[in-house]
Amino acid sequence: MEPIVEGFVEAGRLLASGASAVYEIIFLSLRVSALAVAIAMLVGIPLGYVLGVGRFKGRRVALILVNTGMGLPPVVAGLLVYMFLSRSGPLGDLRLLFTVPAMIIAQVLIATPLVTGVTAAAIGSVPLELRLQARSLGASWLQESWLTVKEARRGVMAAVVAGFGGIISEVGAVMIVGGNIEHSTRVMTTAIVLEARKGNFGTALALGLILIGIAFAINGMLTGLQQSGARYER
Amino acid sequence: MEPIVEGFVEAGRLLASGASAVYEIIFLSLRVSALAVAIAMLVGIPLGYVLGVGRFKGRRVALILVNTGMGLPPVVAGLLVYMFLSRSGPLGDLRLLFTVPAMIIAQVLIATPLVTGVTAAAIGSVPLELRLQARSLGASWLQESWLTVKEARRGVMAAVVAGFGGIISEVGAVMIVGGNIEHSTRVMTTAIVLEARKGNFGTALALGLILIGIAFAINGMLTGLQQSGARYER
Amino acid sequence: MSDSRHPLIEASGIRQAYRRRTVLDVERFGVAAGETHALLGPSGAGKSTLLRIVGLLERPREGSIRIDGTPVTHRDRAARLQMAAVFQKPYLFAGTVAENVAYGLRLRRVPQGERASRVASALGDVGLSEFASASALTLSGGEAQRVALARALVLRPRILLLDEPLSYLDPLIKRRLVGDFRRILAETDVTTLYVTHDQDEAMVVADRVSIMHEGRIVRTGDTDEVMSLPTTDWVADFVGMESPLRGRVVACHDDLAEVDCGGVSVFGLTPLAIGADVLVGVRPEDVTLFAGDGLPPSSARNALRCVVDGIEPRGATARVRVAADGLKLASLVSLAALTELGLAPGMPVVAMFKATAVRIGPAPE
Amino acid sequence: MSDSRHPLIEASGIRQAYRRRTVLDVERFGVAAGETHALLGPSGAGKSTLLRIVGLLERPREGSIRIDGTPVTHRDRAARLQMAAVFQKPYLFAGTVAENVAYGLRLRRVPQGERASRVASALGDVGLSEFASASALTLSGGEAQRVALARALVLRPRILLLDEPLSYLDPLIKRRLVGDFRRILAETDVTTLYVTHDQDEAMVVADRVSIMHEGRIVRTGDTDEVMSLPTTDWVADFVGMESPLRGRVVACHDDLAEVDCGGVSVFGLTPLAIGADVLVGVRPEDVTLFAGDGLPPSSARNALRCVVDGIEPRGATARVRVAADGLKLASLVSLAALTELGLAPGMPVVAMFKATAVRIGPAPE
Repeated sequence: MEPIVEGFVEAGRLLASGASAVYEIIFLSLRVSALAVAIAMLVGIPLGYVLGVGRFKGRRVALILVNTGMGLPPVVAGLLVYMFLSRSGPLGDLRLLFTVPAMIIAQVLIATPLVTGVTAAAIGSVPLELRLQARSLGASWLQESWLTVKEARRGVMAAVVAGFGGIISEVGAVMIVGGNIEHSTRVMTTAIVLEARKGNFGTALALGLILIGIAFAINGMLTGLQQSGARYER
Repeated sequence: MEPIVEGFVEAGRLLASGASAVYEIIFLSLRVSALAVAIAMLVGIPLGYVLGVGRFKGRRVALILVNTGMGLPPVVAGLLVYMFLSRSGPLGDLRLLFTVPAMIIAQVLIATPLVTGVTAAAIGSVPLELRLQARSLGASWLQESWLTVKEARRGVMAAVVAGFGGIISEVGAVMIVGGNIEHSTRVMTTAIVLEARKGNFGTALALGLILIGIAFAINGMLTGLQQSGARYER
Repeated sequence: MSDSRHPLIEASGIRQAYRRRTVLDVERFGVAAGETHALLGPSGAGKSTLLRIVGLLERPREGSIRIDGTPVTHRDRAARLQMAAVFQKPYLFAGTVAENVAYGLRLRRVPQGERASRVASALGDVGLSEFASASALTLSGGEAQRVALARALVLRPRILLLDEPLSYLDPLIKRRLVGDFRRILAETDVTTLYVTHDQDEAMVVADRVSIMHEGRIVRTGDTDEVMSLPTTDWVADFVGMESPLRGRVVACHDDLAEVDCGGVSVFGLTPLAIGADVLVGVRPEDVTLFAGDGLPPSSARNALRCVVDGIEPRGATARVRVAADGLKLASLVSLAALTELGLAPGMPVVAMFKATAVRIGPAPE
Repeated sequence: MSDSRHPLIEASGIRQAYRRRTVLDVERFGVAAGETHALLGPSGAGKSTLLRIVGLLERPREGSIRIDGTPVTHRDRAARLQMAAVFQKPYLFAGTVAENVAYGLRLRRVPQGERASRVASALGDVGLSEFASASALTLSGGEAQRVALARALVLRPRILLLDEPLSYLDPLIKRRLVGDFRRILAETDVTTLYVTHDQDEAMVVADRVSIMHEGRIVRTGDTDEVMSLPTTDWVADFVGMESPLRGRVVACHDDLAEVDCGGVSVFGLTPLAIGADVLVGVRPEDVTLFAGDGLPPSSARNALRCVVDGIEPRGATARVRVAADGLKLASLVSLAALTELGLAPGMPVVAMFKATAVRIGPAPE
């Protein structure tokens, strides 16, 4: 047990001392994933609204695409982004490979289908009659949509939280496109893999504890948000 | 675009030729994840049944633990297993680190909470009245349980499929505890990361395509299984 | 079917289909200004679909809607702003009760001061003033449905759409609310379209009734006429009567007409002249049975010798079917009377009913 | 409350609480062999909880259940095997209709051959023979509920538990099924506990009724007595009557007793002797109103001069409340009669009812 205990002690020391190397990694992780989820929201929430609300031609195809995207293994998403950004790839001239923007692009690719899909489900669970009710009281198309999003707000928030949760703890994609370069593209998950394999349990655990903390916070939020489910029962 | 096209051509060639290196990796991935999900089922389905069925002391705590487990970032699960199995760890004498059993242990740790949680939800969605109905027709405790599981079978199957899906495309944990050793512990996800970074798009894509195929099959199954939802409405 | 009043809202040639299955096929339907018009029928008859189409909440596959004679569509927001709806479930929005009631007023940009006073008065009308600042999601079913009614009435709509507003409530609460609804609708004098599957509810609230069956309107008219003069076997069964009775006016003494119904004479009040082909109806509630075949002393103008055909217990009453030659009637008999008379199928009885209880109308071609 | 018959199943001192809120507090409750006993009350009264406890499907916090005088608990499978239940919704299991009906027989290890013939005959009883090999999940609501009934009856249970078996059905289907249930229950002669919130349903099917309110049984007795002799204002309101009428027998001529109710004489049939304190009840269905205050010619023994107190429309009928001195009655009047009489609050009327329609019972202390 000794090395494990030592690891925890070292982890506590690193976190308490504000060791800049550890915090640098944590802040980069948060920055990358927050930016990625923000972009995913801009695309995913309107798209999810449209998919959740109604029947239209092409809706089935769009839903299949979203589902496909939600099912895409992140490591494959990373591979695809890598191929496009690689020196000889179509976007190679942008020289984005092994940079923060590349990691953001990969995470946007992973998070957007998640945000879209969960938003669509949340919007779809608002009964048609509630929207008819608003319409019958004189709501315009825009006012009706706004009310629907407001009624589904917990589900939409859950979509965003789930999207963030999906990318903050992802390893493969950021490792491929970011390259795990120190002081540049090293995020929590890639750092944990590296430090663990180097035997640096202290650093790995320090980052792991923060990651667990974030995961639990996300979990707690999702549980809280889901407890509004029975709302339309009566 | 040229290198991407070349990559796809090479991937096709590798898959078509039955190149043993690629298929060795694919079969190892499937073997590890299938074994892990089988073990997760043995623990997760009975546990999920108990949690889904009823109120008892400690149920809240157990549910929180399961939720926590579902939220645990896989890379952290890998780190914990690594620490326990490392030469100086409490189980270091077993010499399991960087072996297939180590990967299975990590994947069991990741899949079990998933199988348990989804099973509990499926069992919980069988109405109490259906169980009372069976009981009122003379069912013993065991007969009632069996009927409940049969009625929730699609949800239980979804739990197993979701558990398999969660581990087959995971990177971090298997990379930490398996070590990505050629001909020994190299699985699809870790191979994709490595080959991509080496610029071997052909091999990476060949594995990626198989992984996508598996992910889509899982996705299709889950969608199909979820379409039995409205069953108790009337 | 003719109505001298100007139809405020009318629908023509309405057809609707979901997944290629026709669910609605209504040639003509209108609601006159000021009336409460009930759409009555079993579930799946297309009532709610017609309400949503007439209310411009859903686009029909075919057909047109006119308000005051002007064609409108679901895109005409100005037309929609003249209406308000209450559905089966209250569908309150997240927020307080007062915010819910204020929703439509805010959409209409009614100024804050007026808004507050109208919300307060609407909540007073439905007896929920003290709940104004409660969260809408904490109310009981009956309270929530009254808030939904206030939310619609506060807009002072020209047309009120009520889609089974009471069907999800407990019988005790329902009994109280149906009275409230009747009172409020009468006081506000709003034109109302009221969808229900419950005949008693329709008879309590409606001036006119349209009965729907399998997507079509099979009968329209004044409530009393529709509920006591069925035109087909299906309608008769649905409104709780026996087969339609056809006859011909053979004599008139002042207002009192003698109608020959296949050899049996029935007396009733009608302005129709001798020789007219008519439909005749007597509600089971108005038919009293007496044992034996001697005529008891009574002021009732009609006394028919009949034979008991069948008895269906209905609770506090039983529905007794009787036949005299080709004429079939039903009578609602209390359990005490059923026991006292010792009724059984095959027994001879006398069915009595007053001329004032007989409804006579022109026979449809 | 006294019942000479042996109670097949009885409960004593039953208390149940969920989340520390008491939902049931029943001192004594019994169902006699062969009877159909209805538990009647508004939703939330504790009816279903009592049924589940009596049916050994749920453990009460306190109290005991006896079958044939022997104490049993929810762990006694032998006791449970004597019962079968049908709930609000059919809750059919995945599989065919025949497999559903066979479920309990398989649990009882009834041999294949007998099983098949009993399933076939049970499906015949509910009129669904042709659905035997259909998937249970494709049936309509009414069909599914009949399968649920067959699934219970095929076990030939000693005790049948029916928990609001008709409440989720369409009115038209419900009207048909309540008759079917009555017939089937009468034919099989099984002891039945029937939970419902619908008085009419209870009156159609039940020999005896217990009315529940807020977790307690507030009235038990023969159906007719419970539904026409309310003991408290709440029960009276629930069964659709006015306040309980108390009186004293002041004269007897043969079977006909004269009861003084606060100065007003009511005549009815009772074996109770002069001087007895009694409850008196007349159902609104049995009271006829006449305009004015002259007495019309009639064979009815009771004719009381009253004043109209209030009118509540109920659909095809209206409920008219009248008062004579301290005595209050209600009368169910058809709409035609309401119009003809021109009834309005404050009008003098004569309320008539036969001595046979008057129910007299001993007053509770």
